[in-house]
Amino acid sequence: MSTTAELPVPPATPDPVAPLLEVRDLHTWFDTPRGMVRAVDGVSFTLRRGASIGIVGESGSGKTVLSRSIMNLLPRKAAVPASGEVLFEGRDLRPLSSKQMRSYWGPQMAMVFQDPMTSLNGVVKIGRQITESLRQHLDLSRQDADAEAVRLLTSVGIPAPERRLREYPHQLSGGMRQRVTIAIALACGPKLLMADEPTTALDVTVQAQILDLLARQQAERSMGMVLVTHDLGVVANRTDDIAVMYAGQIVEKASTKALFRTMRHPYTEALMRCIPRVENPSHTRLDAIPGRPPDLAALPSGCRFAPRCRYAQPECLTENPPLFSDEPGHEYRCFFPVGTAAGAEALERNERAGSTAAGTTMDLLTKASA
Amino acid sequence: MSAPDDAAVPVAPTRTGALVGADAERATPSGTAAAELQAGTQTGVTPLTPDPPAGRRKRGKGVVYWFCLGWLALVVLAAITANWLPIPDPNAIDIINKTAPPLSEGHLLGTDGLGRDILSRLAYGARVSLVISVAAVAVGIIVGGTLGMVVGYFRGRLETSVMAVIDVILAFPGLVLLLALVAFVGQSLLAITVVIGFLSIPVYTRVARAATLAVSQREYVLAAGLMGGKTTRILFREIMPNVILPVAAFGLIALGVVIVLEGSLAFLGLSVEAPAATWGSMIAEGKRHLDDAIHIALIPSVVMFLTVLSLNLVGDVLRSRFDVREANL
Amino acid sequence: MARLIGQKLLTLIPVLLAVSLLTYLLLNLLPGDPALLVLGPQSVSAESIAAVRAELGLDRPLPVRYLAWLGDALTGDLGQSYITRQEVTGAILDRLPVTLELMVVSLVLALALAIPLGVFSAYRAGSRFDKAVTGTTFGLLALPNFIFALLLIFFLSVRFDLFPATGWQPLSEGLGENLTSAFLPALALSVTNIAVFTRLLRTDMITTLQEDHVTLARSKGLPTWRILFRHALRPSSFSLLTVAGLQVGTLLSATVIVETIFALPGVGRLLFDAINSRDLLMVQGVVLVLAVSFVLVNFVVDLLYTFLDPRIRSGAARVRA
Amino acid sequence: MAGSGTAHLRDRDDIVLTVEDLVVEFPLGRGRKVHAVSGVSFDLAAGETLGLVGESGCGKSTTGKAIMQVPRPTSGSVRLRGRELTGLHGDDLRKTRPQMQMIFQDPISSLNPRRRVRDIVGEGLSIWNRDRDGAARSRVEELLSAVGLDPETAGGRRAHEFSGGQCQRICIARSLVLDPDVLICDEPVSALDVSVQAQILNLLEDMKARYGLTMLFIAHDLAVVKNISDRVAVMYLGKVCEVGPAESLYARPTHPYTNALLAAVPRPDPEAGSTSVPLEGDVPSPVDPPSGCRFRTRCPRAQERCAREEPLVRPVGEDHFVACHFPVHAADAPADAVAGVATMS
Amino acid sequence: ACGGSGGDDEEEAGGAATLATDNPEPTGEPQEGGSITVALEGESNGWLPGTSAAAAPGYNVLYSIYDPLIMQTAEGTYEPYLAESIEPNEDFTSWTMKLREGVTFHDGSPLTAEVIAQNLAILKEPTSNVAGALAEVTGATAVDPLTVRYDLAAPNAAFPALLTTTPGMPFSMENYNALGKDGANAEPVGTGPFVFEEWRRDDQLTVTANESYWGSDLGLGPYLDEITFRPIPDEDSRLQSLLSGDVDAFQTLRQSVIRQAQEEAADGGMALHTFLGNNAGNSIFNTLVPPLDDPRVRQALTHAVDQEQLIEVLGGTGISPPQTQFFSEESPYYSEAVAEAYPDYDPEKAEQLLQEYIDDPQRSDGLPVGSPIAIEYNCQPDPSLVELSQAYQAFWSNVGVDVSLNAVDQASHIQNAIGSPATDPPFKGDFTANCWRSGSQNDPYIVLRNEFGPVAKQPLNFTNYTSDVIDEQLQVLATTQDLETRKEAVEKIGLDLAENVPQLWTGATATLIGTRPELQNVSGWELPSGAEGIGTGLFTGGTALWGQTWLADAE
Ligand SMILES: Nc1ncnc2c1ncn2[C@@H]1O[C@H](COP(=O)(O)OP(=O)(O)OP(=O)(O)O)[C@@H](O)[C@H]1O
Ligand SMILES: Nc1ncnc2c1ncn2[C@@H]1O[C@H](COP(=O)(O)OP(=O)(O)OP(=O)(O)O)[C@@H](O)[C@H]1O
Ligand SMILES: [Mg+2]
Ligand SMILES: [Mg+2]
Repeated sequence: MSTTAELPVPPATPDPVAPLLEVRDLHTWFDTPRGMVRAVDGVSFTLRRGASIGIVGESGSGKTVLSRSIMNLLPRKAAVPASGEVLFEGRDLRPLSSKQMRSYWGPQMAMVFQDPMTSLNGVVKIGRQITESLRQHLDLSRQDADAEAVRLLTSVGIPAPERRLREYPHQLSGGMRQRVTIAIALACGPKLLMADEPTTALDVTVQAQILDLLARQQAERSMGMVLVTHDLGVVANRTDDIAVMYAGQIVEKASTKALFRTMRHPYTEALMRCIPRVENPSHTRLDAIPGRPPDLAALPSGCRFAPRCRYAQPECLTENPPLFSDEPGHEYRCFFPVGTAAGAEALERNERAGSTAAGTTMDLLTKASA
Repeated sequence: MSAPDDAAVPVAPTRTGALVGADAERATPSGTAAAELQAGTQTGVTPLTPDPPAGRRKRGKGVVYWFCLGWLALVVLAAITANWLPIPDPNAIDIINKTAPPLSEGHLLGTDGLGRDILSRLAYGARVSLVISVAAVAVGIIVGGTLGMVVGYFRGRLETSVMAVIDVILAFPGLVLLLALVAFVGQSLLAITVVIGFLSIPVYTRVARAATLAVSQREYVLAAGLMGGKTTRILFREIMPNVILPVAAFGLIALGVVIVLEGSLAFLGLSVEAPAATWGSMIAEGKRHLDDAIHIALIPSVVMFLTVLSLNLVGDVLRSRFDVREANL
Repeated sequence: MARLIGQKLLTLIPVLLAVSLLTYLLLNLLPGDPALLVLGPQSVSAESIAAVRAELGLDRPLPVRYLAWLGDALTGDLGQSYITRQEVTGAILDRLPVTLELMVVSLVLALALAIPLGVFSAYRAGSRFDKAVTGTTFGLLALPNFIFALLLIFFLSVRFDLFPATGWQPLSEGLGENLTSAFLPALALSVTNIAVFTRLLRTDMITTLQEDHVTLARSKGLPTWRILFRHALRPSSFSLLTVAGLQVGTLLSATVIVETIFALPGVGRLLFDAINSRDLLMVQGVVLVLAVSFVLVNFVVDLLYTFLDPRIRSGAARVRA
Repeated sequence: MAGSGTAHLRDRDDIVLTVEDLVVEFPLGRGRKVHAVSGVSFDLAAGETLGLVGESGCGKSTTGKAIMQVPRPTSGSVRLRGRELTGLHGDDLRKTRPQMQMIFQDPISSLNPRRRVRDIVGEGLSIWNRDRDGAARSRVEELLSAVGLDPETAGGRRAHEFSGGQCQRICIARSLVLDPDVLICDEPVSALDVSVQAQILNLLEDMKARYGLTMLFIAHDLAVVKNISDRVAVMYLGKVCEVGPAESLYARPTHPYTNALLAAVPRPDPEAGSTSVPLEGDVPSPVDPPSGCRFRTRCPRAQERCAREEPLVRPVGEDHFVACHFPVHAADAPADAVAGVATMS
Repeated sequence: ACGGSGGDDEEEAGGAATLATDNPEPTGEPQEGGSITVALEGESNGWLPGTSAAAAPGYNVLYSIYDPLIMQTAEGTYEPYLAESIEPNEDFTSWTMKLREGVTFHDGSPLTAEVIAQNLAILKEPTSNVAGALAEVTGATAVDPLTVRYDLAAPNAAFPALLTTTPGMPFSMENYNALGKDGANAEPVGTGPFVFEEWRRDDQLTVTANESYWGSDLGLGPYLDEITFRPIPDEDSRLQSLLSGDVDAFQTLRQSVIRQAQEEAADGGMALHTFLGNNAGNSIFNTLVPPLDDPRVRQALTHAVDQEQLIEVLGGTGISPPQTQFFSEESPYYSEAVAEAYPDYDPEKAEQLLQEYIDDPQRSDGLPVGSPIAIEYNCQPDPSLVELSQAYQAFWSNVGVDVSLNAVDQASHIQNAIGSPATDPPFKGDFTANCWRSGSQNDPYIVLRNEFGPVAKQPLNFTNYTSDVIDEQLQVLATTQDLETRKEAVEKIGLDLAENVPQLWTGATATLIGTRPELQNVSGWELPSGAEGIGTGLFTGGTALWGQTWLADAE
């Protein structure tokens, strides 16, 4: 079948000045019996061509929904038609139908999922899974597509690629499978790669391999990459920028270096402190964050982190902080940022009172929960 | 289950001091905290569930679901109270008034080929149809379910041999068994129920076995063993509660199947002995009058349809609630 | 593979033995004497009954009869009918094509309708189309097939004269003739299955459509039909396959009704008549053949699994559980 | 690496659990089998926490379960306070259950969704009929409070009403209800978020102190293991490669595999720089593991000898043992160094 | 019936039945050619006389392939058909039959006296299902090549009647010897108007015109080229098959289908050939089983039932009249006196009789005085019979009898009625009350002897009822051909039966052959002598001589 017939809207000619991806005040809500789940609630960021951004956050903070919203891959029925724009090379993707999106998926933007076992089709041979998008979008003949697939598998470091093409996913190890999904994503040479927790299901050593592979490919092909993960350590030296998500919002965003140097949001700080480090001696008490993230269907007014925050002040409970910025590119949602005078003062006040404005005892927050 | 949702407008409830007491994770008795606990669990645990209709289906189905439950309740009620209802004797033959159309005097739904009141026969027929289906399903569940559970838990040679027996039952034409049994003991309600129940054992064995296989791999079963729990205790305390629901949800749907099956038996003259009314035999008797009095077959068919539909829809909803896949029947 | 098949076939033998023994016992314990029926009321007398019993071999003890029957059955000889005096093997072979074709056509019809219905109602789950399909399938589930069969005859043959109302045209009369005569009965036979298959496929398909590999396929920019039929259908069809295999057993009972109404010379009717006339050897033979077919069909289903799911083929699924 | 031997077993009075030469194999049919655990030995002294790390599928869980005798190990010995468990059957084995308990990776699937928390936690007491004068109820309440749940409200609920972290707390409470001597934790925090992980790790430390537990802590995250363990054992494909006190093992990883694992730990520090890709390839199949040293197929230091000869565990420091012909920090040591000669002092 | 041809009703009076007089007369001259499909209720297990257990539908096939030696006329007398003549000796213990010259079987072998004698030997084998009927025939001797003498053990004035059905259908011995019994059963060779072509069991049986039929010159057909007989068991789909044009004729015994067919025929799409003969539905009582061994109970049960309503249940109102005896009003043996004596619908009388029994200290069931009567009623699970049983149950319950209904499959039903030779008396039967069917066009002697012959020797005496009156009168019937004497004898038997009611009547059964209007002469066929035949009443009804039918517009 000819593919051209199925591409009613060829991608508009890229706007050379527009960034590769610009997300503006994106909201994705789900109308559920429990109430309106505000999975993504006003997210904005920009990704330059060839650059990479890491999106970090706890489970349920909306990372997957965000990445799928950007890809326009969410089932339309579930999500409430939401506000915001996702500008891909200057063109808003949100209003596009999935038929129209088809010309973007593959050649323009592609995605790698968390679990390589479930994201590959277990009953279809590796070869066909790679070549079908090649044949769909690039109109290659079967032989050409196969040759291209071999090239792709080689580039992601799979030995004996010809043989692998004829195998099924279950015949490959987890790491190889994830490499295959990366090869599939890279097949049509996308300008943007979304990787949603691509290593969570993998072993530590394999995880390092895959992350390196992604970083290398991204640099080689100068693709934009959005790397989603729940582990700050994973993105620490593999992305240009980092955005920390909490309860559907980006609470802090900065270049990777800046973020680790001067973190401003108490959540980022807390997250950092609760990660056990190899450098620390055994039996080091960890600074756990007490409590749990709020229910996205019943968000508190005010700062969403306030109930768990050491710095919380009365105004944190009433007003959701807007994005502040004290150096270019470093934004955070906090009235009393860490490492600032306001922050120090707030902390001191709370310590004196023994509890935060949200009513949480300081003891608990500093000493971590038991 | 279909809680009205008026929180669709994003208005966040004002809430101060949400974290009360010493421990944030502690379940506080306060209502909001309890709700939060529950909801929070879902955000924390539920993997991304992009089942598009999941949310809506439940709400959309609300009306239909209640209608179905209502209909089932009506049928059960009619069956139970048939004796006291102001309806004619279901077996009172009035040949002069046979094949009277619905809304005839004294016969709301008309009369059948012997002039018996259809409404009354429906009510009394519900009894037999329900008894057969409930009892047959119960036999299937109790025998088949237990077998499947035991076999799924112990595996090994026991499993191989039991499943071979199940294959024998499956491969044996049910009709032969039914005819044979009917010839032996007559068309008693008991005999027919037992045979249908017996023939459905394989299905429940499979459902229960599949569920048990899944459940026994759960670590809580292992944990109970590691506590020092005895096998019977594990089977009945840990496994059964988790197996019974999928099996029962399946049984609910099977009720409908049995009701229809009884109709086919009636066609072959193998159902409960006359004059006891069953829905199936009413339809089978009505087949003779399809050309001149179609309502005789039509009315019980519609009643059967509504009942089967209701059972299936309710079963579906229950099943989705217990999240058991229809697979591996 | 050959070894696997061999092993599997071996395990079937006890099942078949059990089925045949069960039938034999059951039928021989039934009240009634075939001799009486052979003779008819006019000619019965103690002597004539004894003569007939001797002729039919009914005077030998039960175990002897069973073993003799079993021995012959192994050579393909299922004996001679008491009532119709036919060779049982021949009688069954005459009827089997009809019933087999009926079942195959009905399964094909059911699948041909259920697959697109199931796939699209899963794809559009919750939509009006889905609701309509749900309603219809439940309606079909609740409709006794003898009523459905008569309605089909009434509308499609008497009213519109599209298909013959009754009767069978063997394949020797031409494929077209044959299929027109098979269509209505097969359709009547497939009502329940259309419904069951559609429901089953819909449920599994909804689950599959939620899986990441479908999203991945979407994110490759593949057209919807391709995703539905090339990617999602196969992994969703396992329970469908199992149930279709098991339905073969149920279908056999249903063919009795359909073959009676459409006056088809099939095995179902043969069985029913044989039971009703106490034609023990005929029943025994038919049951055995049915059991063998059932077991074989499910054996093929097992093989199909391995075809559909490469994981089963290599047995690798278990190592990396 | 990936060698056998029992040189690292200690001869002390306070050893609670000794695992010696544990082998677990799962038949695959047609004579093939999964060599899940192949000759693992270690011991646990009273009040000690031993961390067990290794990649997915290397046999950590199988080891843990084999100690619990589910399934019974193919060979080897498991001694609990000197009592051999592998030979015990039926009621004898059942009677040892209260002394040893296990916590699993997936907290949700470890809790029966149909039962109430109170019953789940109290199950052990009811099995062993320790419910005299409501003793059970107060014990359950004590434990629930100890793990940070409000017994009043939490007791009557079912598992699905709790978050993953809370479920893990319930599991911990359940495992402690019978006052076990040894607690085996099989990746109890792997399924949890970093923030909750910290809560649980802290809780385990507290519980250990409070109830005087001896723990075997299984995980694949080296940082987590280091945080909680006194000693650490590294496993690869069914064998132990390195055992030693946490500090020394992390400071001076001797086995190439330990080294690689440590390098792969993601460091939340952009300055640390991306560590070089430590290992090539994937873990071989446990169905037919490599000859000699099982790690040799991925080992940057592998020599021809590694394919021939299986390395035995030998000391490389105080209480620090390694099974490798060519250890990293012991390059100066003769490859065939006689066991028992401490080369690292 | 509305669509009848009308006309000479009066002249036909005294014919078989009122309904038959409405049957369409053939129009025009017979035409050759064309083939038809005939839908039958069922088929037989084979086609060799003595081996095949044919019922009404099967006789449609048998009469096409075989010729009966003797045939019944519309007047109820017996005349030669294939035979040329048949004469008894004085005491009716020996019958001499002359065969036609030049008759050959389909396989070319000639029909000779020798063949008849050999046939008889086969028919009298113990395993033959007509052995019982032929028990009194001691042998057949070929006197000369075309003359056969039958010797009987006892006088039988009605012997020729026996030869109208399978005992009188000559079959080719050549074929029999070549194929054996089972082979000849599956591939029959007779002398009939049609030659057996192919038989697919349960599907269809095809016969083609016999080009060298002996009867062609006598105007006995065959006109059609080919007939396909198809068994269609389901009553509804059999009718639908005719309506949809799949078949050209169908046959039914079910009253409600006849009524349905009448409605369809009103639109002119169908010609109806109905026949109302002696065939009737009834219930038989086992007079050896208490409480039915007491005539009061049997009378009461009969008084309790309103036949009109039973007929209505069966859908036969206006089609089938009530029945009071073995012979319908049109039969010469019908007796007004018996009709008077037969218990009428009188529930009070019934209750009174029952009360007498209940209060009788000597009551036969041995139960204490005052305890109610309980009986079991067995019937086949056919839908219309199920309704009928329920109607019986309702009537009997009305007068206080506790009735339980058993649906029994056909095989068991017959077996239960026959019983086993091991009981005392033999063939006592294993039932209390059965739904049943009695009465045929056969000679009264044969019919009544079968039904009420000596219990010990006659398994066909299902009711086990005998009486001196009957024994005596049967003797009379066996030894005279004089119609008046025979009528008297039949009447006496009828009165005895009406008083003792070993069986009660459900109502007459009309039978129908419905055809495409073009099909001619389905019920108007003739005998070689030119005498009018019994029409579709052949055998027990629903049977036609297809050899004499033709298609009006055959191309
Ligand atoms: N289709 C949907 N309908 C309703 N709620 C949804 C839907 N999809 C996601 N959610 C909810 O949106 C929230 C964000 O989910 P999301 O999967 O994006 O989190 P995440 O950050 O990716 O978490 P994880 O690390 O567990 O993958 C969750 O509360 C989830 O339950
Ligand atoms: N019941 C079993 N049957 C067959 N093989 C098994 C079984 N259980 C475990 N295995 C295999 O044994 C090996 C070790 O498994 P084990 O679960 O102990 O690994 P693990 O180190 O705990 O891995 P993970 O980190 O993934 O939990 C694996 O290859 C696994 O596939
Ligand atoms: Mg996610
Ligand atoms: Mg594990």
